[in-house]
Amino acid sequence: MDFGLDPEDELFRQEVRAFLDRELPADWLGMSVSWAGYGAASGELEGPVRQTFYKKLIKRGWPTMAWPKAYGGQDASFTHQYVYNEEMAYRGAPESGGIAVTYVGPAIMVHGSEEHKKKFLGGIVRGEISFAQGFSEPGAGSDLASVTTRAVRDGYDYIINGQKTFTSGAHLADYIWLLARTNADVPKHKGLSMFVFPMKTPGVTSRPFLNICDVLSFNDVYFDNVRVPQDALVGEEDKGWYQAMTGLDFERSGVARFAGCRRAMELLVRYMKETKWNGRYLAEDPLARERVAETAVDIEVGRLMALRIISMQTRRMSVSNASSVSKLYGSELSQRLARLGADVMGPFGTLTRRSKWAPLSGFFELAYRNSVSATLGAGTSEIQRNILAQRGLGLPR
Amino acid sequence: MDFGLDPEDELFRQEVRAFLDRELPADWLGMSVSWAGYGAASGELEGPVRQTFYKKLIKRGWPTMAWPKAYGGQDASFTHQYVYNEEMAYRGAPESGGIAVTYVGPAIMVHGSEEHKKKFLGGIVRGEISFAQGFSEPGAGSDLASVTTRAVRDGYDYIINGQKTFTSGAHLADYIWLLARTNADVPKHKGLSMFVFPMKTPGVTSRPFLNICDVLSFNDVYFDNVRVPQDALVGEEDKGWYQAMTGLDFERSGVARFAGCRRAMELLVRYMKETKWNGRYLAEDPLARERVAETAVDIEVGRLMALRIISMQTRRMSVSNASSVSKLYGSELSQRLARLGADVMGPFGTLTRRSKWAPLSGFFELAYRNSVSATLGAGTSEIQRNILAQRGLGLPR
Amino acid sequence: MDLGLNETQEILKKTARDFLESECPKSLVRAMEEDVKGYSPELWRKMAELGWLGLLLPAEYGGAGGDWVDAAVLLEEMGRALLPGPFIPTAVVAALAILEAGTPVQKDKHLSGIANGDTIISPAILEPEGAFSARFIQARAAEDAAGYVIDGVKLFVPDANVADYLLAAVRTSDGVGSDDGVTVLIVDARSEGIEVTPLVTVAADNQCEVALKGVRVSRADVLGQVDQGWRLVRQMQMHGAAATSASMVGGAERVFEMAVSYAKERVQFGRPIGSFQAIQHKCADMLVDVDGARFITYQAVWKLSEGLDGEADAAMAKSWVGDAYRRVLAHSNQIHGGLAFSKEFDLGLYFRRARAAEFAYGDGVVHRDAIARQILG
Amino acid sequence: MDLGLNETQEILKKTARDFLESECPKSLVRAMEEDVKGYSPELWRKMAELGWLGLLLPAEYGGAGGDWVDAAVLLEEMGRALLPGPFIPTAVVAALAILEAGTPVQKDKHLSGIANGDTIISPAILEPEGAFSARFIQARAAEDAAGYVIDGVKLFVPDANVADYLLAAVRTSDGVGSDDGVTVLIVDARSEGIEVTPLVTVAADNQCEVALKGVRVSRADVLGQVDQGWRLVRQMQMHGAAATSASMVGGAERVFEMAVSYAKERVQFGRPIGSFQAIQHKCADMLVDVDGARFITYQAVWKLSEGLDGEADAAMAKSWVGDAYRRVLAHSNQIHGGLAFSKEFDLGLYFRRARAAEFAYGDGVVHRDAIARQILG
Repeated sequence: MDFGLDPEDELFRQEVRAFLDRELPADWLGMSVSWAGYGAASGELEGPVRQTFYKKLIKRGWPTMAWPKAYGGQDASFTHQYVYNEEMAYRGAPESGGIAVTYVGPAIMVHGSEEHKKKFLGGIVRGEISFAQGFSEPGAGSDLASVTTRAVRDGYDYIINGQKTFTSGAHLADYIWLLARTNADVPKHKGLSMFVFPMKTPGVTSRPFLNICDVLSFNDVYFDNVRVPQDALVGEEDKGWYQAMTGLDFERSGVARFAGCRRAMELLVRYMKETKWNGRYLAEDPLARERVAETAVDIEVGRLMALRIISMQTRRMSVSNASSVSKLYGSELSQRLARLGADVMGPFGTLTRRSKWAPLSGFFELAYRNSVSATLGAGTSEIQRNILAQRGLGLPR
Repeated sequence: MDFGLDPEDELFRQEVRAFLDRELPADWLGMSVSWAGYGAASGELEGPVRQTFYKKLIKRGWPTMAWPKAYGGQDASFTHQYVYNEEMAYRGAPESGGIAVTYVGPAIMVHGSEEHKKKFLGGIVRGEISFAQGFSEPGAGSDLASVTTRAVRDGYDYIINGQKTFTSGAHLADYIWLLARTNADVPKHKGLSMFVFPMKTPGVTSRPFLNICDVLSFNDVYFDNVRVPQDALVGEEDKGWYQAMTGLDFERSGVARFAGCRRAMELLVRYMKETKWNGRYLAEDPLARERVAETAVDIEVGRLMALRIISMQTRRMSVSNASSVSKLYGSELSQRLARLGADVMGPFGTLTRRSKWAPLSGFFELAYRNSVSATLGAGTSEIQRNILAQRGLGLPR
Repeated sequence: MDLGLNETQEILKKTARDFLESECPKSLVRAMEEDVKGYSPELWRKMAELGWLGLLLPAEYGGAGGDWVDAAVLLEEMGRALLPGPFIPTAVVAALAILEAGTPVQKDKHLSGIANGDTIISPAILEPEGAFSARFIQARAAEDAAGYVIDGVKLFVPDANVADYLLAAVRTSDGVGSDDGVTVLIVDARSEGIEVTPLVTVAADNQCEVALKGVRVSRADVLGQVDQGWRLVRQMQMHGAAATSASMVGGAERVFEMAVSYAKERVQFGRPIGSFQAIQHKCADMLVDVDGARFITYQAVWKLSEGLDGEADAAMAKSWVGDAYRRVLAHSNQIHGGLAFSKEFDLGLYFRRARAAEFAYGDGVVHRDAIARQILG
Repeated sequence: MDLGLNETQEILKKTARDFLESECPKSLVRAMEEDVKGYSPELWRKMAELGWLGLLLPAEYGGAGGDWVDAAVLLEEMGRALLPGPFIPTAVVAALAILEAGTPVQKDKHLSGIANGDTIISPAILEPEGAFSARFIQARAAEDAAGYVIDGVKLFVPDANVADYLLAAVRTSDGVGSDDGVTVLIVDARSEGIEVTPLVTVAADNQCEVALKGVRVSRADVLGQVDQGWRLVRQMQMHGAAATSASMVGGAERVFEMAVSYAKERVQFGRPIGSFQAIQHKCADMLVDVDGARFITYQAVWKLSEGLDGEADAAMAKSWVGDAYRRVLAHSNQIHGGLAFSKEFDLGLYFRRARAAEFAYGDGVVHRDAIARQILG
């Protein structure tokens, strides 16, 4: 048993830390509350730092470090990825790469044609192209396999009709990565296919809408007789569901969430030590002390759940159950933490970043709102529990 | 709107209080933790007071006050019943009557023959006979309708075979009130019948077993070719399920639980004010103060849930949903309260009544154990939630 | 003993619901979030005409002579409709403070205006350093020949940007006892030296910072007794807490209803999600919470109606309802899935309003502290 | 980086499970609840033969030279089996205290006895007035020419009725700093003036009151330094907390497994109850809790194995595991229905043991207080 990392991982950690010290503004608070949910990650909140910072990451190849060298990556170990994700999240650094790096690229490596690889992988490595994930529909949320967006063959083309929703960043993306129904006459999981094509394709319109964090991230995306060439299909027709569900060989520990929580907790602790309310420092309030201690331990437990996953991945063990544990636990923890932070501030915790009186520039207020999405996005807590019970524990359906 | 009781109810309250002041020993603590669950009510815990005290209640006719005058009762209003149940529970007085009074008697009034009425009702009013409720079976708990104990006609008799379990007080009871299957060829709810006959009938054996409160209350009861006469059948054959589920016209508010909670809370508060630990009074501990305040409000909310039911019953409104709300809420509240009381005492809260160091004679330790049964007995919390969702809110099955 | 509404109240409830459904649709609620005034003067006038603004005032001031239970009925519906505007501060908190502590002149001057919709008055109590204790009233009113001169900062003043007057809790002396030295002054909100800045809370509910610099007030504008105003402040807090609880009950009930009907309609995996036990159990828990919230609030307003001491009851209500509403929202969010997170969907409006309401007139921690003092000393 | 067990540990785990399944069936556990000794000397001897009692001791004292991770593996299995007896007090807490603070003579005298099963030693720390702070060590040891004379009362002393020696934390001076003045004495448990009375906890786990009246101890029996013993006491508490956490992990896992298999077998409404979502979700939550409990405990014991400072980690483990175990039990109770409440069914044994374990070596409140001091000052 060894809870420590190898020396080369620790060296790499120093390298990432030095980079972050150098490249992030000295007073960097950032508004990264992505530990708390899925709705507040946005250039709008991170300001101009994001673009220049991202270019520097690209230069180091860090966003795609996990990719095979053959595709421009660095074949980084799971522990290296872990360290990178942990340090980035711990500093609240602007996020990088998104689904292009973590999901689309790897899927293309596995299921894409040579042409797909040529067309997309280099651009992703260079940070030049972005993707929106067109999965959820108004009628297909938790029950994702019931998507009804249709792709019908027409000669060498497909004609696509339907609607996606909660599509992150579609209004900014270059391409859409779309799950659509190609066969309506088979059980629902067996008639889906994956497509990739430009958002600019005629007939595609996206309508971004605000989430309750006041961030414009999600979209309704409409497909009105969208004609795409045959090579927009990725992998085999009707195998899209299985392709979408294939586990990819990445760090899947969820460590970023827990590192973000740790950072948020440290911000809170500093605030409590510096701030008087009702004649004493918040840090002296016994009820707040108990909750802070409890939540700090919760965060450490989460970090270990993540570390455990890396330990398993390093041994090439299946981590799907452990990942569900980390997601379920982490998302509920982040809600508690966001609430704790906002509660501790009393009425001041209700002030948004637009108020000069908002503590920590409204960090916890925003996290509180964002945390609504924590247990909804990427599989609701109910779905995670179903999965753990049925797949993990073998309970009958 | 009026949260107060009528003057005659308040007068009656004074009468009950005066009675309790007079008839309970001055230092009466009792070990009545029946607010916390279903397993610790027992003569063993209440000692010799119980018998003499109960005789005095019988003399006043209070246990059967809700019964019609025709059957020896007093036609008491719901508010009178409420006051009586509240005061008795608030003082932790030894319990009275049991299912004979609250359930069997009224069921006989509605479904029993004239002979049944003559045979049983007077004895119940006079406190002379007791009953055990033979419902649950090893294979029929939450799914009560699936009982398999068979009653087969044999001439003018029935022959009964099977097993009941978790039968309260069967080892002490005079009669068993039994739900048995008389027809196996119809849907399960439609083939059940209700029987009553002496526990001494040949072929009936009961095996009492301890619960985790170390109280001998539950029994396995075995029926081995038990021959009972036809008039052991109560009501119609095959209608037993519907008879069993018929709401009876009694106070169903659950106020006794909340009054017991209030009493327990007051004991706890007094203990906290009198007891120093780690150099200060427990009453000064900020974490305990917050939990006490929170739980005290919870108890008041519960009392109002009960009062609401009386208000509805007085208006002859259906209270089945409100009763489920009171049961569900009250049982979970009582678990929190038992835990709070035991937690506040630190390691001393783990000491049983057999230890001279046990605070309040082990009252909260016993309550903590008993509270395991709170959310299991009389319909688990899961069943209550099912009922509220499906019957109360009309959610689909 | 009767925990239900009487016939008049049932009619008031129905009238209020119908009126607010048509006059206060969610489009208005959304518009008011961006509006510089934060409420609709037109709707305010209609509410005056319906007698709502003077509900708790006697007929001599143009009021309807209603009691607290009537007010709670109305407040529930307002909470359900998410009615924006200064109803609680003006028509409940300020109206009752002036009615109970005002001189005949003050009553004549202000109460009819409240009832007929001409006057908006808001309590200005909280300050940057602390709250809910007299010692944190640090805005000072220095006495001189002409009256008082106020300097200080008040925060979380509801609707100060549209208020005609503020009921400002200020320090007029250091006092002997810990609760002494506080005076409530009726301050003309347009006085020189007052600067109002919106605070921008999560609820976009028009709470303000009010900076007072050399603001002059005459002796005639002292509400109640000089240096003895803390009791009045506590009463305002209590009234605000009771009223806010009632409004939260209405909001919580609506959030619960939305969840139940969505659970019946929304189909996933080939069946309504309301048929899944995880959803059913959440709905059952919401039912329990809404029931509990309603009756603990009713008891508080009933006591106030009867002229009984309702301070402990209001504290119980505010703390319990705040927690219950939070639980109800968490369940309803979970049942609604992504919709809960979309700003266009109404649920988020309730979520954001509930967060502000939780802290208005004291959150659970504050009220439980008061309850603990009562129980444990 | 590797969070798993090594091969030796896997073998130890399997051996321990097999051994305890056959040697420590629940019938023994139940019998020991009523037994005057509260443990089985025969089983104790077998454990000595297996090297368990000396697991943490070096070979020179007949120990196996194992580390804390090995011990945790064993403790998990003991918690799973609900092994009665003084393993944690003797083979972990006392063994390590003497190993680390003892004189060569003390080590020679006591450690081999622990390893070979001849000697039972128990820490006697808690007193009636308070705990977990040096100032509540009020049992006084007065010095005289011959050594010390102790007067005082110790509570919650594990297995004092069968102990050969007690490691008693006593006050030898008032001290200058708040942690000064405490000394740990090795007290012969058969000394004149010692009266041992069983306490009868919910767990029937053989905790005792130890009254000391004029009990004589020689100078040679001071463990560590006079007046500077509080650090050693804290270390004993930390070791006890880490070991108890490991044992609770094993118990929690078993309680969880029982629930899952019962959910698969038990049929109601025509299907296994494990097919109901309410049951499934409880099982998923239990899985999360058991996972979390295990790894927060592993980190603590790993740090202790590495000779790192594990005090904060042990506090984290003990507080988190205590809460997790409680949640797991609540769910398992609910899944088992009435069985959970029957004394004949094993689940109640775990429920009762967990309650005592929660308070052994400090409960969550105590440990979180320490964590808060570290984080917030």
